Amino acid sequence: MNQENNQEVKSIWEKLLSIDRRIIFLFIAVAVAVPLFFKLSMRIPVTPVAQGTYQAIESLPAGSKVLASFDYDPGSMPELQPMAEAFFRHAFRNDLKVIIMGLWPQGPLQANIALEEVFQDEDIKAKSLQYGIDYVNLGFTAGNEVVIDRMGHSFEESYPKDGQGTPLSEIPLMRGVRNYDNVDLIFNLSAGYPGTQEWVQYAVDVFHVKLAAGNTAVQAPAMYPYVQTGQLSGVLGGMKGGAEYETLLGIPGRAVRYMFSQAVAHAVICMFIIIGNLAFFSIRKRKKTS
Amino acid sequence: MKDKDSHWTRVLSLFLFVFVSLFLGMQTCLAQEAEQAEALQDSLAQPPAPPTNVVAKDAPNDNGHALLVIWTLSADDGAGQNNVVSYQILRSDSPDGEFEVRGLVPAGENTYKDKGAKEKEDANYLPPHKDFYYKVRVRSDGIFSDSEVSLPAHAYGQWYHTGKTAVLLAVLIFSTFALVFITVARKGKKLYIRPLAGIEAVDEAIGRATEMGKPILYILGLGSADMIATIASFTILSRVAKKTAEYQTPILIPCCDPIVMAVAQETVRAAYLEAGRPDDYKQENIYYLTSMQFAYVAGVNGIMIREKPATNFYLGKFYAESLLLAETGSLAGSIQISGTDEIAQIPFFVAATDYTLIGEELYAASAYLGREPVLLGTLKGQDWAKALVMIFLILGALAATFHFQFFLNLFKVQL
Amino acid sequence: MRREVPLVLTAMVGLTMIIAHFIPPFNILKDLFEDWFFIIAAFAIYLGVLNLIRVNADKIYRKSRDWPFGIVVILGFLVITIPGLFFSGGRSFSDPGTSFYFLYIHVYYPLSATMFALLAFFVASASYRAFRARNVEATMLLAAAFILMLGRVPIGDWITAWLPEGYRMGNAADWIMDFPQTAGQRAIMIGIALGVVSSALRVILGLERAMGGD
Amino acid sequence: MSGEVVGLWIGGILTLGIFSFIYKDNPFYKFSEALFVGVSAGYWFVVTFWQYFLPKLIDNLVLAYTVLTVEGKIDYHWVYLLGGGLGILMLLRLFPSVGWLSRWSLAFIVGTTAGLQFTRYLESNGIIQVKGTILSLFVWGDLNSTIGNIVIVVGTFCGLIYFFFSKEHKGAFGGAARVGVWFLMITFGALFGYTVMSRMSLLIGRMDFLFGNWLGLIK
Repeated sequence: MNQENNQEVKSIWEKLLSIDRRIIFLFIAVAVAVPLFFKLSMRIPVTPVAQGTYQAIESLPAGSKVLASFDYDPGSMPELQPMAEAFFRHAFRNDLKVIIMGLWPQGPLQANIALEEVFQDEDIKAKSLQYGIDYVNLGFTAGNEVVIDRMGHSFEESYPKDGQGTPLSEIPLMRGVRNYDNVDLIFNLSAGYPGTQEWVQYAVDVFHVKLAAGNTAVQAPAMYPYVQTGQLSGVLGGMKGGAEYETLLGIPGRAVRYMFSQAVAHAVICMFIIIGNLAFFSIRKRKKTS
Repeated sequence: MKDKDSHWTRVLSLFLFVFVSLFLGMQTCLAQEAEQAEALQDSLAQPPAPPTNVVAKDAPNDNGHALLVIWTLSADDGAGQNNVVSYQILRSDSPDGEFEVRGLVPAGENTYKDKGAKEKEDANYLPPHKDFYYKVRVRSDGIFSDSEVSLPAHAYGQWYHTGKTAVLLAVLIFSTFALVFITVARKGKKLYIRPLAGIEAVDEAIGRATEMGKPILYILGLGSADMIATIASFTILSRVAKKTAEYQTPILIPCCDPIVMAVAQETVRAAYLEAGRPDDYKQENIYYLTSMQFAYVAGVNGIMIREKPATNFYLGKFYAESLLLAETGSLAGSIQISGTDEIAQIPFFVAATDYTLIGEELYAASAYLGREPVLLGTLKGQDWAKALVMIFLILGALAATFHFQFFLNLFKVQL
Repeated sequence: MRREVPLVLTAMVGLTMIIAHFIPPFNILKDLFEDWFFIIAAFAIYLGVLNLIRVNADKIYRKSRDWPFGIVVILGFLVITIPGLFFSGGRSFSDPGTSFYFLYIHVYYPLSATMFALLAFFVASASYRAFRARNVEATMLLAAAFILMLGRVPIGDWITAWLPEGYRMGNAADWIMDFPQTAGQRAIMIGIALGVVSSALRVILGLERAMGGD
Repeated sequence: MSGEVVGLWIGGILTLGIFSFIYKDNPFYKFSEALFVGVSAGYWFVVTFWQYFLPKLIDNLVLAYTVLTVEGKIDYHWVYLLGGGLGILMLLRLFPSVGWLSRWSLAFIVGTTAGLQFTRYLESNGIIQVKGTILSLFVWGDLNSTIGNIVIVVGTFCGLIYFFFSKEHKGAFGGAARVGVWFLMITFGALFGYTVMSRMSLLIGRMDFLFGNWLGLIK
């Protein structure tokens, strides 16, 4: 198409389309960075699926045990870390006991990063939470869905020791926790495989345990069928999901702050698609008429 | 290739091997006789009223290391004095021996699954075929009362998980479909597969390249040679290469995996031979670029800008590079035909290329072009399974609309 | 030996896994196989690492193009491996405060996160230069994408503020996600499930050519 | 404290290194990328050592050995030697002459995964999804659910027709397939939107790091 017209004088649209892509890159950089400097709080609309995850945790009575599986790595930190922090704030506010684990080697580390952040809060400091009693980090075990499957028989089989090398039997929180029968909810933050889909297939469908999740935006749409069937209580999708969770919790945090940037970036992308298509169609029309 | 019957005998002997040797071997460890404990009960009237009818029995559908305890709630649970807080489950190996606490459930619940470990070394080991006695202790802030001791019960393994019948049926139906069609295809019967838009466009695209005197670029993706998508792509490549040989159009294949490159060279060489033009085959056009994702993209984009290929094929496993490749190709004005089973990348291909083979269509295209009995057979099997699913959907929706509950129960999978 | 052993091994292990799904006593074997699976998976990772080192050492030795970056790869490997294995408190190597943790937070994390962030720029450029409503299908795709992109951030609700509450772009995005999207995902999901199952069947029966079957 | 500062600077400089790629490919980017490759390999090496290799293999063998020396019994934990053996076969791939032996361990891995997937996919993504689609097409007094349910049933049905390869897309069948494509396209549109959302979020995270944590310009 283009080759035939190379000699012709370029129209405005053609010139516009052939601008250096670095100019487009600059647009995006500005669209994302500048709004960060404004503390604009936006009203975050809450989706029913995010409400589902929030309710699943909110409805647990104090003292309930939540198994939190952190299945992501730093690559997805901007999307999932705000959820992780909001989750810990939520759990500790409601006096839930949290058992942390990870199917991704980096996952339990991400949990530690989130904990460090959450422990700065005054009201959580006041609770003087203790490792081994209020929360425990079992660390990572390799084996993907096989780990989930085996934990259905016994946690100890997959995690004989916690992340620090203490045998599970010596951890007060783990006393009486043998398998999924003894936890009230699984909360899963996932960025791919293994992740929420595997938790649904191997834990929910086999051992009949309740599951709520937070996912990266890329894979959240694939979880909707599971929410509709009830295999999954709810799903938080991407940074927006984190912002929704923070809004529901009433503790606006980083995700809410980032939403302004996100909104501007989306608008810029939509604008690019519109301009690009206008150019495409007007060039095509001109060619047809000439 | 071996003769047709050999895989049947192989499968048969494997089944025999697994079933007979392992199955019988285990039979010595686990006796099969099953006996359900009977109910027992009178109750003592003490505040809070003790639970009654404590029954222990083997927990179903496991391998014999768990017991199920069921009781009738205390009369004061949710009624009467309404002071019940929780139930404690205690176990002993003799009716008047020492009872140890096994678990705790909140008020209102009347079952507990006492799961033990299956390794002898484990402190929590629960041996199968050993009798245990249970009692349930109802607690209300500090005071408690015990139920009577249950009749003995023992755990044993089951031979069949009764909740999985629907799944077993599905396994059997699907395997039958697939095996029947593979056999039919091997007998040489033609199996129909509908034409696919992206594949129909191949000839036209190659013709266009010949007219313009430009090469064709074929990208096999980032996948390794054993991925289904890559294998499917090799089959399509073989057909495309045969056409380019006939039209005498050069085909460029930069690869990002050395093994993929080797297979691609073999495939193309064979295709040129088949087309009767072995001398036109140029090995140097099929080469290894680099295995780093972005470096590979940069390399391929360079080729697109320099060579301005008439047609680009992107068939195989693609990740984030999909949009980078499709963008450059579209700017270079090439016709683009794409296909991948990596669902997250399909939107970008649909938006930026001319034809896209969506997920399964890629496999279908390879079966369509390759006519390999195994692939054709399993694809047919999948189609029939899909037809069955569609029939169930329609019947199910009608049943649900008119409230025929029995139909839903067919799909019951016990969790 | 070269062909038969792998085929028999695959079939045996695969069948045991399937049988264990229906016949609980087989779980004993299944659990053992799963443990071996972990061990082999560990060695598979070592294989990948060794290969990487070999390729880069080779590159340096032959002084091929960009060989100094081969040194960087090997240095990067050593920089995290040595502290991780010897100076980070053994099994609790990943706790906050260890040198492994420091490297994870300040080297591994920024690199990995930024790699993915690069894609934001490329999406922008592709959306401008290549994403076209070239046919009905692509138009529907872009329209749905628009509603989602705008409806998931407050902008969508602002520009449709003239519509009654409950019928704005945010609600449209919710509706798309809950119904047509769920339906489409499900069709794909059932299709993929059948695809995975049939490929598993081929593998177990030794019919998959890539696995050495016939 | 100063360690933190050093760390922030390392992180900041490496972030810029990767970002410099959008201007053009350059040695600074190549350095950061090569470092990334090395560090991830090292990361996996360390993690597998402490969390797969030690507990799954060495610990079990040590246990078997202890039982042997203390009680003089051959314990069943010795079977882990077989697992370890299969693992070592995997490494033989590095030596071309005996590389074919690695197919044995690969066969084991492939068999395990295939066996697990076979039943799981049929159950979770097949039967349970079909069950979830069995919805009432008419919900009394609830227009929203009625429409929603019809959309799900029709969409799933037509989507499956599109992926049905044994019949040509003509007539009513072709019409249904066409509707199926529309549903697929809406799904891909949603996926598109969410993917853009995801990529932007990552960029926001890095920008916040650069301007906030590192340079301290955002308070």
